[in-house]
Amino acid sequence: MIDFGFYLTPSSTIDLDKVDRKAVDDLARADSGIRTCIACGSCTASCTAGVFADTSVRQAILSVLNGRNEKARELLSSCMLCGKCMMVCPRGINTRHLILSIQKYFDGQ
Amino acid sequence: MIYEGKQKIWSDYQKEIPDDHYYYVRSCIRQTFFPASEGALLKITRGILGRDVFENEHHTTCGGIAYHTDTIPHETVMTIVARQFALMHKHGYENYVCSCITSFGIYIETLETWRNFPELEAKIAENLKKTCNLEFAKPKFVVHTSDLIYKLREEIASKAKYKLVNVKTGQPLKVVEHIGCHYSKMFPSKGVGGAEYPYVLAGMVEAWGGEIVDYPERRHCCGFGFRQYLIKANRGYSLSNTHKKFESMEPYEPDFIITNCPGCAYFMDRWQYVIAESQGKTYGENGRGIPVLTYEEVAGLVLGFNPWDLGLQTHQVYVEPLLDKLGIPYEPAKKFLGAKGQDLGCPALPTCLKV
Amino acid sequence: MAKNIIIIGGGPAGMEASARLDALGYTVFLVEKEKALGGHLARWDRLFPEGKPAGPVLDSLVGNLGNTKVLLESDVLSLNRLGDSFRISLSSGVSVIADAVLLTTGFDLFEASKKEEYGYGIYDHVVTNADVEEFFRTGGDPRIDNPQRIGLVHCVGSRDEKAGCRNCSKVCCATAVKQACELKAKFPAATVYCFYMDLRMFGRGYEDLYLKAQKEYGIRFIRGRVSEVSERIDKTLQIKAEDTLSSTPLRVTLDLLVLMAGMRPSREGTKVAKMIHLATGDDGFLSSLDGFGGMQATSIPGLFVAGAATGPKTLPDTIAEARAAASLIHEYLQKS
Amino acid sequence: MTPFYILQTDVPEVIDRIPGAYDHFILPYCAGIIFCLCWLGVGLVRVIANLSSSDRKALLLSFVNPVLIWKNLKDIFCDCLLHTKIWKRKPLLGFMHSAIAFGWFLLIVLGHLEVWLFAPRHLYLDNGSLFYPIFYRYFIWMNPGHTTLRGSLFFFLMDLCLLYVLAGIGLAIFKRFRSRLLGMKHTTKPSLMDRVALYSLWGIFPFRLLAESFTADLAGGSFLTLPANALLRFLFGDNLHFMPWWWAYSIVLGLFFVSLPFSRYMHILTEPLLILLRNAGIKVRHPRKGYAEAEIYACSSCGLCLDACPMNVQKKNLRFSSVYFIRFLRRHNEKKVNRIADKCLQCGKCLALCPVGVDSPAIRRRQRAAYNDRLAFDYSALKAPVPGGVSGAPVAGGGTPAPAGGKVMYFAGCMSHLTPRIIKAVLEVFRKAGEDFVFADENGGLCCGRPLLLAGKDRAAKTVIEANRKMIMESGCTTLVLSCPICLKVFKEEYKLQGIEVLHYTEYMDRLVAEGRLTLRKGEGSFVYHDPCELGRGCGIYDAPRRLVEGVGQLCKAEKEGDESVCCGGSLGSLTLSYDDRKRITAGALDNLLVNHPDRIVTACPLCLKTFSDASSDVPVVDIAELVAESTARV
Repeated sequence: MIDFGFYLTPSSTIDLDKVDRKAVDDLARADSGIRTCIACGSCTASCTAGVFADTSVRQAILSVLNGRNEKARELLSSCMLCGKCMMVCPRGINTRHLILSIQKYFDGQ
Repeated sequence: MIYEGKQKIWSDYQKEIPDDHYYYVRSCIRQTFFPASEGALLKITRGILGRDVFENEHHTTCGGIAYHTDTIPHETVMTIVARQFALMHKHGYENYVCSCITSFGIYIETLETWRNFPELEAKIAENLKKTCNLEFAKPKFVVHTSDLIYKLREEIASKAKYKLVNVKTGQPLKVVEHIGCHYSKMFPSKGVGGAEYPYVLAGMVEAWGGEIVDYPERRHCCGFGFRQYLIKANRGYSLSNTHKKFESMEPYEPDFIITNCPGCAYFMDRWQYVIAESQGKTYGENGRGIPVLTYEEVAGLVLGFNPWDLGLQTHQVYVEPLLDKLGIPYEPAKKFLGAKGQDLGCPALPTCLKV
Repeated sequence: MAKNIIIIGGGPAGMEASARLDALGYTVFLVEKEKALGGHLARWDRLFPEGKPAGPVLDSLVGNLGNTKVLLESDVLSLNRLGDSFRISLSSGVSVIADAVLLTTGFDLFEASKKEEYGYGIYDHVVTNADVEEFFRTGGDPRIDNPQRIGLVHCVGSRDEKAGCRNCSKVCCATAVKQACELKAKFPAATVYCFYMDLRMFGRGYEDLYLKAQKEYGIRFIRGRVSEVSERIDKTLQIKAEDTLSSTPLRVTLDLLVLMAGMRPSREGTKVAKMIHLATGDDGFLSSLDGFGGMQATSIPGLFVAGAATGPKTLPDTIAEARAAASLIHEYLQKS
Repeated sequence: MTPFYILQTDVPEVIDRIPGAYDHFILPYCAGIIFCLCWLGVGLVRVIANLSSSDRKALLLSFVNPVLIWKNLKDIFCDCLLHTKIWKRKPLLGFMHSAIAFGWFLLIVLGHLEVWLFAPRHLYLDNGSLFYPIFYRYFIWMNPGHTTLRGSLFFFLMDLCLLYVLAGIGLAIFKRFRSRLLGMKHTTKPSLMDRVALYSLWGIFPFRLLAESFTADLAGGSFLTLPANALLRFLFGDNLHFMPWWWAYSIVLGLFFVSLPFSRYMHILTEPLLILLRNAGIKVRHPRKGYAEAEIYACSSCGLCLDACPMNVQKKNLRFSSVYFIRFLRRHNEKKVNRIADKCLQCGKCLALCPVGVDSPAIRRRQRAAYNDRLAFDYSALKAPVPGGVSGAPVAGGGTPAPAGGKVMYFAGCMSHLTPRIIKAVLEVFRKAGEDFVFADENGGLCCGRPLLLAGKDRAAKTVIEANRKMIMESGCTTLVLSCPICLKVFKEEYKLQGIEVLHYTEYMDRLVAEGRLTLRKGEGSFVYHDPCELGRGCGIYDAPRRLVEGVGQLCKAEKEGDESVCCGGSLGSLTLSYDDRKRITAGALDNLLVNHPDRIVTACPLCLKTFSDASSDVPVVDIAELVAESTARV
């Protein structure tokens, strides 16, 4: 193989064909919030941990839907479960449960 | 794929292409990498089909590459363009044909700019007067050389010695067309068949007996993308774009690729070598790559030109298997002979990409 | 003597207005270019938000027509003013002199093939919202062949300057969500995506429909417009869009793509408006006197408008406008 | 006819009818009691073995601590025998429990005393000590004409006790069918073994009455058994067959003891152990083993927690009550245990009402931690200063500059930041009182860690607590005032802030009033005060907020308040409760508050405030801080 000094760049594209539908379905069974989020961003805006680290329930949900499970885990790893997001969610999503469900589902993966 | 649907769109995007009397300008890249293609164009239009295609030595680059790499301002480019048009006018022509897709895009964009901003046109005319002392003029028609060949495709077919048919199986060859981005993506009405389903190359392939295959990434850029290639740090993106296209077309097993853009012909050909040598991945039958031809090369082959006179030896992907399919005779020994018959020597062979 | 009223367009607005005016004792001529009444409603299977069947709604509209003289398969050849009255001549040879005219010419669905990048009419498995309704109504469409991955594109020919329509078509979001649920119910194993720019679920019960689509049907809503569709070697469709919520390009393979064709001014309406010199707006829809109190009136005395002829409307809006127009016409004829 | 009693003579009163002290009918009882005792022994060893070594040491030490010995005795007597806790809340239920427990206890004690007095050799194991005192009236005959006053007294006492127990049993049977009349809306569904034990228990004392009545003419009796004997004679004539009744008595006793370990009645024997462990200061560490096991078996399945649970506004949620949680824990039903553990609001009302004092909320937290504490977390960002923190203002977080200045620090907490009206009011009161204070998390702070603890993420909570603790300790403050009871609870219990007084702002403001630094203007309005779970049951603060409310208006009562206050439904304790379920709990809690038609609802927790504000359409909801702020003038 020859090293030309430039390489194929990995695609940033979300490939929905490769999304683990089972993970989404399992999580939806655990908490329907993963489906009912309307991406308003209230959770991220009010997040206590968000002041210190990149934390967002909205983005975590989206990441799971887009098959970026590791990113979802990262986005929630700094969560302190304070529950502000649950209070502000206009869809009434039990965000704390959803966060724990996502953490549990991808625990050790 | 519903063919009638495409036909409907093609019928919506008809472009007027004059039959004769062109002022002809060359392509910087093609002169360097595929000089025989431009030679073939003149040989076919002037020699075989008897058209008046006038060329004069005073025309220059259109400035497109410099423009797209942000090294010269728009106004400069437009003045260069105005000079080209003025030269055409000076020689009594009003039909302008260019050999390069980047140039074609530049000309169309410039004319549209002038149409929308007449004050800019006046300013450029003044620039032209000041710098070159030439009379400002606009062409009646601007076409790309592929438009011209498209216009003449049936005449070429009537004189053809070969068809784009596999002589062993009798099946039409499967051809992937690649249209340069600046041909119709910017101004769909300026291209034959529009932007989404351009017909300019498809029409030629159909006329000459081949079969067009449409594949998902057909619309995607070849990867040249000016800054993507020209700056080495970005070159991986250029390669990745090409890779994406080849991955997408691979299942269709095309016999060759026809393209109407200088950069595309070059990159789709050369990047196959780079992908093969750096990734170990090859496309086409037996790891020999998929030949990439310009439309003049294809026309020349169909008309029975000697492949080596068409410059097919300058391609990275060896065209011999394609010539075999077409039933076109060639002399392997003469492949690397110079203009005066001297032996130029065979270039070093790649390891992964088979020849 | 009963006064004559001509109503041009036999869709819901025309039928509702006819029924009202007929009940008030006028002689109503309802002109329809097609073979049957109903307009788009006749080609629709179910209605949002509850998914109520369109058939009974249509039947009741037709059933209320009373003594209305229905003139089917009648193109308007000419329409002009004669003093205070109007004269219309139709392709069927009929001419009528009327005291008032109501234009209920409705809308045309955007021609989805004009959005070339979506490949309607070119790719084997691209259909429109109207095709889906037809599929549910008649049960057959070779393009809808047990799809397991379905995408619905909102705003096809709406909110799209390049497609000639800057405006929202108002009904497509709710229709898309409704059809997404219906398709999921029909093909339970399917994964269904809705590609939207903004979800405009403004009406009563629409948000409930949206929630149901998310929660019960598991529809995945992707904020981002489909930019390019191509067909793969196995006839499936490769979709490119941006997931704008994560600012990332997105790709997916689908077995069926449904285009939510928007509402465009009807060709017939435009033609008739030209005959009578009624102005049209920049968007091509007929101009009413104003957008508030004069919604059903026009600049021409005795000429009225109702329904989607003056811009995208939902069915309830259309029926309400038809009633309003009937009452306005009655008032006009009482005065004159 | 023998005389009722005579003065003591030298002739023995009691004839040891069967000196070998054996009859076949005792076998069922003996089998039962031996099985039961073995089972208990093994269980006791298991519980002790599963305690941590430090807990075991604490237990041993408690046995030599006179204070604790006294407390143990008192608690066991009051809780296990007299059931004073139940008496306080539901007197009739209390009577029922004490009748059965204390009555039976007396019967056993008196029975043994009787044996000791009249047939002492049978108190030895080889002479039937296991069963002799139980079936004493079978084994002896009265020596006719020689009954002493002492003997008659025992006959009387025994009959009295039996009547006492029977009254309790009667009530118990009545309760099983008509529980509402005894003040319980819901009762538990008994399991099969519960039924076996229950019916055996119901049977024991009537059979005992019958058995002793049949032999009362021979073995003696008193006001209950002698008339019964006469009645039986009247009914059946002279030929009374007493053997079947003694068999029946023995069989139901045996059945009871065999089923006991598998039934709810295990609580009778486990509760004393639990009291010993609790008084020794032992806390639950594992959801199933050690202390928890003692709690699990000490649960009487009485179902008082069913009525206590705020989730019971919906009948479907009854299954998430503590009693079922404990039942499924006992049955090792992991799936149901997890579901119930996650559902709980952690309001603590079941614990407050539990007659046995089973801390089910704590066990649920242990159950949550069993999995959740393993979950990864990343608080590395807490170590770095907050990027671009608002203009260098103090921000609570590890590594960030600790706010310097006043001796009083105010920490609002996450939830107060969602209810800025509380923060605004607290700050106003601070200013009016002229307090020199520092606002720790004015520009955002860390969570207190309590929500993490509630979710069972103990390690994560520890990290957060450590970061906050560092900030507070370095600030040099001496008083920490909190506006969120959730924070308060964890600051008090877990932070170990030596030298710093941790106060809820209601306590702090109450103190300001007492010190004369604030004066409240009493207005016209009537207020109902909602005790937030974490403030009331959590931290035992009931009076300070009420004094403040009374200072500004008229305090009216809720239907249930104090330690019986109903959770607002907003609690962070529940991990799985849906929004719809919470809304119903909130509606129920509002109904509870509004029985006396107050003008306003007052609470002292941002979460309660927000939850009630969203749900209460007619009656405005305010925070005490707001009330105080609007009714205060600077002194």
